[in-house]
Amino acid sequence: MLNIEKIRKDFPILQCTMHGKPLIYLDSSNTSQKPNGVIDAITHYYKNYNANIHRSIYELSAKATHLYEKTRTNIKEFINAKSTQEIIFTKGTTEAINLVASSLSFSEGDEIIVSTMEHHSNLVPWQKLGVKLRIIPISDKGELDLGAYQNLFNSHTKMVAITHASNVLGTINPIKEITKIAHQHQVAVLVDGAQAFPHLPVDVEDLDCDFYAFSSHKAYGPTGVGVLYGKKDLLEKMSPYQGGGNMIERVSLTDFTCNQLPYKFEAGTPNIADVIAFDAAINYIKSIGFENIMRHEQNLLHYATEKLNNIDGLRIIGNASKKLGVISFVMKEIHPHDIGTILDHEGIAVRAGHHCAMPLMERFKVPAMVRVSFGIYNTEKEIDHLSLALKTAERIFA
Amino acid sequence: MLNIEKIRKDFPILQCTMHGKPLIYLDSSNTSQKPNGVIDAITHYYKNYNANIHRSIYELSAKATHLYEKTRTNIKEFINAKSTQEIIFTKGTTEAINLVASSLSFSEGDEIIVSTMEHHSNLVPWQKLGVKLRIIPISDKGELDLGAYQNLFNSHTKMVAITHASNVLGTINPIKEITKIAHQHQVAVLVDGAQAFPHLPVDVEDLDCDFYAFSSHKAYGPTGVGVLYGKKDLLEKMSPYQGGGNMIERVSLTDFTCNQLPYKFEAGTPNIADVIAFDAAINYIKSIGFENIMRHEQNLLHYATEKLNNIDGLRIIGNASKKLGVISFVMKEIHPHDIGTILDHEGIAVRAGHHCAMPLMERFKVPAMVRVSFGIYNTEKEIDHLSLALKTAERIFA
Amino acid sequence: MSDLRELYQELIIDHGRHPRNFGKLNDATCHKEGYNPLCGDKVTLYLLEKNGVVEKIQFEGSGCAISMASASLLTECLKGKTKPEFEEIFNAFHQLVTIGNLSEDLTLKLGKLAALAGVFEYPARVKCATLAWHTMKEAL
Amino acid sequence: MSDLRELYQELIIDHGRHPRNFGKLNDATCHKEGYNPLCGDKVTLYLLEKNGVVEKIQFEGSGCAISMASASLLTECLKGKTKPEFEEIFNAFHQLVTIGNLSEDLTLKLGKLAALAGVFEYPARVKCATLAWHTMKEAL
Ligand SMILES: Cc1ncc(COP(=O)(O)O)c(C=O)c1O
Ligand SMILES: Cc1ncc(COP(=O)(O)O)c(C=O)c1O
Repeated sequence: MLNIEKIRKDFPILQCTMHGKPLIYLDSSNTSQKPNGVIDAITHYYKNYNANIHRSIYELSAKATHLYEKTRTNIKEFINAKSTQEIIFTKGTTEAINLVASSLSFSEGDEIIVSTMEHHSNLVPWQKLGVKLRIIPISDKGELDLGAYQNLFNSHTKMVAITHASNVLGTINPIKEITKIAHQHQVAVLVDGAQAFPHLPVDVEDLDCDFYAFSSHKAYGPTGVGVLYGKKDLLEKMSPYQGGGNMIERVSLTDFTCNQLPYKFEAGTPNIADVIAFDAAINYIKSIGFENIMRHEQNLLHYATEKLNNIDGLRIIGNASKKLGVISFVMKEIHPHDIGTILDHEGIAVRAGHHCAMPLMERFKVPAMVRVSFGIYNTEKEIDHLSLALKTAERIFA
Repeated sequence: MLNIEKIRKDFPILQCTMHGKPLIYLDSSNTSQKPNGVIDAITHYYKNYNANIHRSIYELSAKATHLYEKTRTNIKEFINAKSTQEIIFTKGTTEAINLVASSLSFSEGDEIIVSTMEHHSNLVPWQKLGVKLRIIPISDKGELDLGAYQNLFNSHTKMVAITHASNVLGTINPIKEITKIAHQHQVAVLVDGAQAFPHLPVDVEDLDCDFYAFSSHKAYGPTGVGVLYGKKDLLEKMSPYQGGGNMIERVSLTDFTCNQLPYKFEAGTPNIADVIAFDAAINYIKSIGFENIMRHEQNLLHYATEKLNNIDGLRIIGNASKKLGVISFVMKEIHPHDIGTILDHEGIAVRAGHHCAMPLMERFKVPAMVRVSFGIYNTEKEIDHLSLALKTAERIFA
Repeated sequence: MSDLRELYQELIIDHGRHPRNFGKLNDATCHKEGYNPLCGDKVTLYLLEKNGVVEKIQFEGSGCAISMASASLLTECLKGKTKPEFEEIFNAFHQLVTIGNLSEDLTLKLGKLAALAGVFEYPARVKCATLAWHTMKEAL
Repeated sequence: MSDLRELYQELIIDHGRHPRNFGKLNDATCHKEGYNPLCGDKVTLYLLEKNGVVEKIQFEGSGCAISMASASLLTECLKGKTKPEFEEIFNAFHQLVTIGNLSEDLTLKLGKLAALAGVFEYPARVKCATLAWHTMKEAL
């Protein structure tokens, strides 16, 4: 069993207040809070061995380089990649997806399959290419229509780009099945793992996806770091992404050759401190264990779903059978932003808006939603407060 | 006058040792060390108001958003831009240059003028476009040949991309003259300010450059942050860079429209903590003042130049009349890497290698160089140690 | 809850739910759309101007109580006003929600609009409260 | 300076400055180029193999004392050796510079190569010391 009180002590921000009330942070899908170990890793880096990496030969730089690469090794093992050459550091999920969109070669007439529940970060990079998007529809419960999916393939299909879990509906998609079908059509699959990565074990070999993208800041790590996992043979074939230091082998005034993987895709001085601190976040997750994390977050999900369903005029959107600890809802007569502000006033942080998923808002015919989302530090008591505050909102708008 | 002992106390890493000797950090052109104020700003963010920005309406998020935008305002004023819409946050100088290369539209047959002293980050992004590079030659002293520069323009010239200061030679280039000439030909100028920004006042209106790129980590700020300044009318015309959250105005399943500047170029969750902490770095520089910084660093430059010139067989490469506090050199019979290791052993951190400027190595017909570079925290005593250590190297290889 | 009532005064909830002057104005001399991409609030203002005076003003749109109430109160307040008069009110209103502590004089001038004073405590909502106002500024 | 001498032993400085078996081998049965983009060290190995035995071996290249000495010592050591023998020495040498504390047995086997033991303290230089070795591994 998880000792939540002990875990909460690892997160200094949970001692803070908002509008004078103890902070109740229910917005982990937006960005997670950070444990002391992660914050300390950043401080420790800057105070003890800050140096540019891969470039200098002195001790500080060797140490920084070693620890930067150690994060890569840790992630490789954590997601069960075959080689550290398959782990590329980016700024975040968004950049990871853009990297694939710009470095694989697409041409007009190509088609890419996405779903109605994609985050803008897994739509716009493809739209920018001028290719045609084919859309997997979803049910009213918020589940993918796999039958329709199978019929979207044709000779122009170049890629499937699909989220592992929806940041709005919480739905966990059956990635293994999806990749299996795509591979039958010789089509590569990119998985947007921004939401799933922090909350369930990811095994890229088992999923058999070709690319997997995620962000550190949603997984208890610092902002400014993300990862693109890619199968080596695909990465080898891709053209370089950004040009600059570190990604080259040789440069003349007229031309250049590329460094080997993964450096080919890491131009310029990277976000050294935060990559190193991300290692501490991964270790924190490991130390708690996904079994515990999932049990706890599923408990919170069920507890909160029941509580919220008891509120008159509240409608939960997204009722898939497999969900992360994410609940989006609307209330009759109260706009999501007004709910957000009333909760804010009570010290409760939730997200209200389109959640970077406008097409999904349209699908459910709402302008916006309120979303609560859980991390390992949340408690049932916090959900009780949420429920009370929502009743206050009802009263004010009655 | 600068109180260097007091300044040194602001940089905790300067208390460290390397191979058992007190650290002498002479590699600030590679990355600078960080004052406590910057490190504390990161910690303070994560412990008190970590939240995603521009997306949520609760107090933490409003505060994070406010401080993120405050850095933008501070930078706008610091470099004298006209509007915060002209300040775009990137991962670093490298990404800033790549952004321009990929979002301005170039076509085959276009020509871009660069110089022999460019960092790979200001060569490879242009080479990747398949355009033709025209090269400004440099003299043996390491100064641009402005006469030759004027003759490089023709009807195909689309851009001048030039470093404000060389990371190897230290040369400070006459940007005002360069932009004036380019503008007479209706050609835009991108300035790579990675080296200059931390060491001299930059006024983009006075320089009249069209783009100016720099990195936080070389300017006493955290890793993972850079800035692209661009003139608004040019930025407006450019196509978006990466697609994703925050950079959009509206998204449907088939199409999107762009958010206004600067957000159009900032897709995804940015490096919030480090952008906020960069503000502390700018304020640190302001509190010391460029007049003091320049006087101190020029003193160190002259002192070190004299000391090094007294060492037999040592040849300084780069003797421009206007230089930053940067000295590159080679020694007869000792390879730069061996010098680097011997200095490392003495606790002295310098860079040895091609400095991401292979074409410049070729120009001076050396495979590599040793570079020492100064920051506000360096002292003449440290240079004395350097000079002694180089004499040790000579003895070992005698 | 007490100070929540300061933000969500009856007046605001009433105007949010039953916005006045709502609907398209067919004889408008000018209309302008405002949009906040961050939260999806939309407002379209319709004006009938004659000799520099706003003779009629209506709006359409959707959004939170604050943005709807603010648009509704704006239409009530601006009918019969001139551009310079609008600008004076705009400035006072902007100060009310972004800087707070308005002089008694100005508060009086704002009339019912002063009900939106509580927004000042919620900086992220300032955009909601001012959407219609910025749209109006562009329209004139 | 005392322990600097452990890294830069006379032997290394001598081999660095006057590398043995330096120059192109015209009757080579195979040659292979190694390059370290980080520091620019280059090595080209030329081999004449007969019946699985390295009969002749020479190299060309440029780089620091450590990479040149290591290449020079490699050529001295591998003449007359077979592929399995090379691999044994490769492993011992790799262990020497990356993990340190080699058994006396292995150290003996390395002979002169043990002079490079000091590299272990300078992890960033391991690539210099092993460049020729990795190149050799690919060549065989
Ligand atoms: C002149 C110059 N340009 C560009 C860069 C690249 O900067 P960054 O690695 O921070 O992207 C550097 C530093 O490495 C530099 O010295
Ligand atoms: C499903 C999904 N994909 C992509 C992203 C983008 O991640 P980031 O903003 O870290 O690039 C997010 C989070 O905002 C997300 O929830």
